[in-house]
Amino acid sequence: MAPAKEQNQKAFRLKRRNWGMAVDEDRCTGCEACVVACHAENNIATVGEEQAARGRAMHWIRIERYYEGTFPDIKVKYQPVLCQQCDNAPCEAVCPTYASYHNAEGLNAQIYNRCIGTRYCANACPYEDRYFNFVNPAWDEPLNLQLNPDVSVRSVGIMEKCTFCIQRIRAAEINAEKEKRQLKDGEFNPACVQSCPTEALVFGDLDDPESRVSRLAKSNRAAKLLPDLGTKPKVTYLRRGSWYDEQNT
Amino acid sequence: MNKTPEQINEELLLPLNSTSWRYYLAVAALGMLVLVGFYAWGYQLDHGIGASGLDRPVFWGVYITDFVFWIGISHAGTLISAILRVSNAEWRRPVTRCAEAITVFSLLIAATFPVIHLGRPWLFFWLIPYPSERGIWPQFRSPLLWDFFALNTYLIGSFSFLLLPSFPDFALVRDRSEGWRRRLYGILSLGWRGTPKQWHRLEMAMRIMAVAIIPVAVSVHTIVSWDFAMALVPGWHSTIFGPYFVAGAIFSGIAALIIVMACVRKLLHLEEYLEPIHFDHLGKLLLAMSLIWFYFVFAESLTTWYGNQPSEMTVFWLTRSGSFSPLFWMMVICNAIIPVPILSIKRLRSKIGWTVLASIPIVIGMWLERFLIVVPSLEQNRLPYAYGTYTPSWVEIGITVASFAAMPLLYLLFVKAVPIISIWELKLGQHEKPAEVAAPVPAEEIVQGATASGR
Amino acid sequence: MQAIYGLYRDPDSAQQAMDLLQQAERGLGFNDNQILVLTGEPYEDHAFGMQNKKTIMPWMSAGGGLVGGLLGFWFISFTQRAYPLMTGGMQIVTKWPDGILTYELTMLGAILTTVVTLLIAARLPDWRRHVFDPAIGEGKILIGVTDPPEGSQDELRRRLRSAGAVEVKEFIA
Amino acid sequence: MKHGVSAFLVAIAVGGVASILLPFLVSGYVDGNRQSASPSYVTSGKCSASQMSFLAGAKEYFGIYPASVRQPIAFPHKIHVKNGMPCETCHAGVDEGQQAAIPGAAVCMTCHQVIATNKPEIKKLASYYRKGEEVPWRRVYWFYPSAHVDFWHGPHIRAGVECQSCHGDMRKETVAVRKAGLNMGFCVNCHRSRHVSTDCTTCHY
Repeated sequence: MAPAKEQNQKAFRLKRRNWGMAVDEDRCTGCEACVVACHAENNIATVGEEQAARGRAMHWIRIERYYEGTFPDIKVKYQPVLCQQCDNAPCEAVCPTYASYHNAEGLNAQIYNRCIGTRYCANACPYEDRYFNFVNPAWDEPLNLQLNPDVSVRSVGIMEKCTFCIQRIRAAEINAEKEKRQLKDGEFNPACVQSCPTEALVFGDLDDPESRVSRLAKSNRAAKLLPDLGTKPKVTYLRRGSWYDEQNT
Repeated sequence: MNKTPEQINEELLLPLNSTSWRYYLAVAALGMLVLVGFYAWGYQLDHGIGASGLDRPVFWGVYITDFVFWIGISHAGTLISAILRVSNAEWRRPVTRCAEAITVFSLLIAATFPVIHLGRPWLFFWLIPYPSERGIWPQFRSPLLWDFFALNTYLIGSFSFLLLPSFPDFALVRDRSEGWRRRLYGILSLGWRGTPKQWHRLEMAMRIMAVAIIPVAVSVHTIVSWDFAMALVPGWHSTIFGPYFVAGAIFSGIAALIIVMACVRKLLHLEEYLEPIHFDHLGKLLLAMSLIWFYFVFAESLTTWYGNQPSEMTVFWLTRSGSFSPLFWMMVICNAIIPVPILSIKRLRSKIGWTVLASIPIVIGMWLERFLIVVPSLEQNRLPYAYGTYTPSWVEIGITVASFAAMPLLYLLFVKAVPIISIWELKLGQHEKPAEVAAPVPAEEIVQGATASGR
Repeated sequence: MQAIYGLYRDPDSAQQAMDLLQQAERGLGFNDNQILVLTGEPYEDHAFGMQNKKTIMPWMSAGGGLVGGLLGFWFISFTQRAYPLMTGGMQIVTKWPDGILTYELTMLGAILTTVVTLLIAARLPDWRRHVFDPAIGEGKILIGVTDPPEGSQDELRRRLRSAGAVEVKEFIA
Repeated sequence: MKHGVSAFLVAIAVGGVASILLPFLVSGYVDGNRQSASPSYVTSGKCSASQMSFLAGAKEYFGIYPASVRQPIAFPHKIHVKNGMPCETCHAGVDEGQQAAIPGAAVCMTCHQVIATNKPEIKKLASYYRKGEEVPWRRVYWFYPSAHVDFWHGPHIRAGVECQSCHGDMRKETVAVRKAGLNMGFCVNCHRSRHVSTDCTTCHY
């Protein structure tokens, strides 16, 4: 029997957060460390050559490369694209089973066991950042031993996408609750943010005016991806000297 | 056509009573094709949706095309039959049941496609709002739920619409057969006797149902169109989609009805019941729908082109001059360029062969239209980095072919069990003999008659 | 159950038989409800096919639609509040989509009520043995009297025949 | 000939079902490398991706858990609890983190070097210990992988949830048996009554 711990029942409530991210495109070198880290952290299946060639590769974060100018005067622009965790997410309302919905932390959550695989959300997502398990994922020995036990393994027919590493958020929250304190800015980070060598990615609470991410979100370099769609994304892109500046002054 | 009730009974119940070896051959051949479809589906269940040609970003493909197409075909029946009933068009009498059966069967076929299409089809029942220990319900904000409700309402409605006027005919079959068939039809007819009260209530119910089913049919295809129009996808997010889909559905529905009627006429020897005048009338409707369809295509193209938004224009040019242009122009040829001249010329339209010739390309063209709505928009959605392509796999083709075989198969089984022309309604039309039934005398005959009489 | 009936080839003689029976019912001791009419198709333009024209079926259907719609709207808004989850920045009870579903359920309610009302009004299903003659399937019209009073049979036969019956028959269950 | 129609109907129905099952039968679930659409792919724990049998898949689909599990040693919980041992003594860490520990043989032997050494079950334990092996305890409580649940013991213990609300009264049990169905309704009802989050991502990720 665990002794009832009366004192703990006096509600200690964690402050509600509004998670967001800032992506500094001027810092991104396109090294794809975030992509690898994301795969490792979130048990994202590698589908193999054949399936990848058919367009079924899954990367919750991907580096989009755009080229500007004509040869030899070419500039490559890297744009890490991950789920934008939209406040007005087009993917959520179309899901018939609430597998995709918006939670109180502003996360655009994907509940795998509720997903029946209509793939409507993936069509509705203008950022094309939802990935579907077209085949049952398999890990060749011994790769199955490196799966992260904190994250469930999705089977065939399930839609998946970036969660802002919800398992890390939950672990940090449980730790903070155990120590009866509020979460500190930068106390934990999603795998992509943690692994970024140039600190191009910044994660934190958008409601906290002191947090790095909320200050970056108010920067004059800040812009959103596809802002005209009114999806209210929570990922901010930072870039100097681009068409963003003209559109978002 | 002027026949005694005995003749009508005998000729219309003939298909129920005698079966040729050709019938079994046809059922076996179609059954084999359907089995191929079942095999393909089993293969897909085993391998996951990856057995289809779908990929990222084309998450919807042939299955959704088939779904929308078959829902469209379903508008052949109940809607047309209900409109003809409400408007009291006398020539409807031999057509109605033939048309209503198409609705029920194509809806059943259509309803399987969303399930086939699911990534985890064994959980399809989560679309049904039933109380569970989880305390969580389906999400009614999703157009797929609207689909579920609309489809069910339409299926229940058109099934009742088909069933209610069948009771007197079942009673007729009951009285003219022996043994197990007598018992079976006795049960099916619910003990119908034919008292004035029963007749009056039946006619009243059919009048109410006809009025109720028209808005349901319109709403069903509108809601199917909203599956697309609700998503922020270039080429989909359009207000015109509701009426556009309804018009397209009626269009393909009439074409399918003409083909089915021609087959039924030929195979069941109903030449004296389904006359050229019926095909002529339906041909006129088909012509009108073809023009309306073309108007919608033009309106949609014009507003997109004039608006000139980059993401919309990407999809626009993909279909008009890009990789999908052969399909697009084939669709225009099938849906407008071939049928409009044929159906405009009275002499061609009043020949059954020609109306069928105009209808077959329409069915193909409308399938292409649904495909061109679903796929190109997904191939080149907003972010250029995520562009993709799509080619259907053998599994998708097999299941599609099976669905096209399932329709005639179900129809063949149906004509064995139910008189394909509503016998009592036909007799009713006989003893009233309104003027509309008679085919108008062609103008040249009048002229010839006038010259012959020397005037 | 017992009945005496005549089969008529055309509606006019059937109507004549009907009139003859109605003249005789006071004298022979039976009433309107015992007069039986069976036809193979509706004869709504003839008086003998006009029995029981009164029905509340349209009102039932409208009422069924109303009930369906109200129940539907209640059910949908209830499920949305039962496990409230936000999607797409919409409110929990979303009026526009609920309108669509309310509409569908209104129509479903109307359709189902119509079918049920028809079955109840037409007394279906009823597989018990009743007065019946398959000849009505050949366009004959059956006019007769069920459970005729003792001693009236001969008079009834005479009257049915005098209206031009093809055949006068007796039905004994 | 009249029975031909019904014969065809039956044949189509049987053939349809058979041809759906055919690929499964042909492919065979014995072959471990095949990709399959059966509802699951993991037999125990989150981290193995081995193929499971059709029957196991069906059990998972219907949420059927084995109620009791045959353990290598008939461990009597009731005696230990009666002797005043709190759960945390052996299931260490349950109030801290995610999982409750299963004690190693060495932990048992700290007492059983001297207590009840002549009992047959203790002799079994001692023999495991002498060989340097752990007792191969088998798991009683788990979630099927298709539930995609990540459960933490710690927050529940800290919130004062009694162990027995989910695991039954161990004062009466020998080896542990699965007492609660632990389906979503069980969890959500408790969460609702205690006014804690019923957000899906509280448990599912």
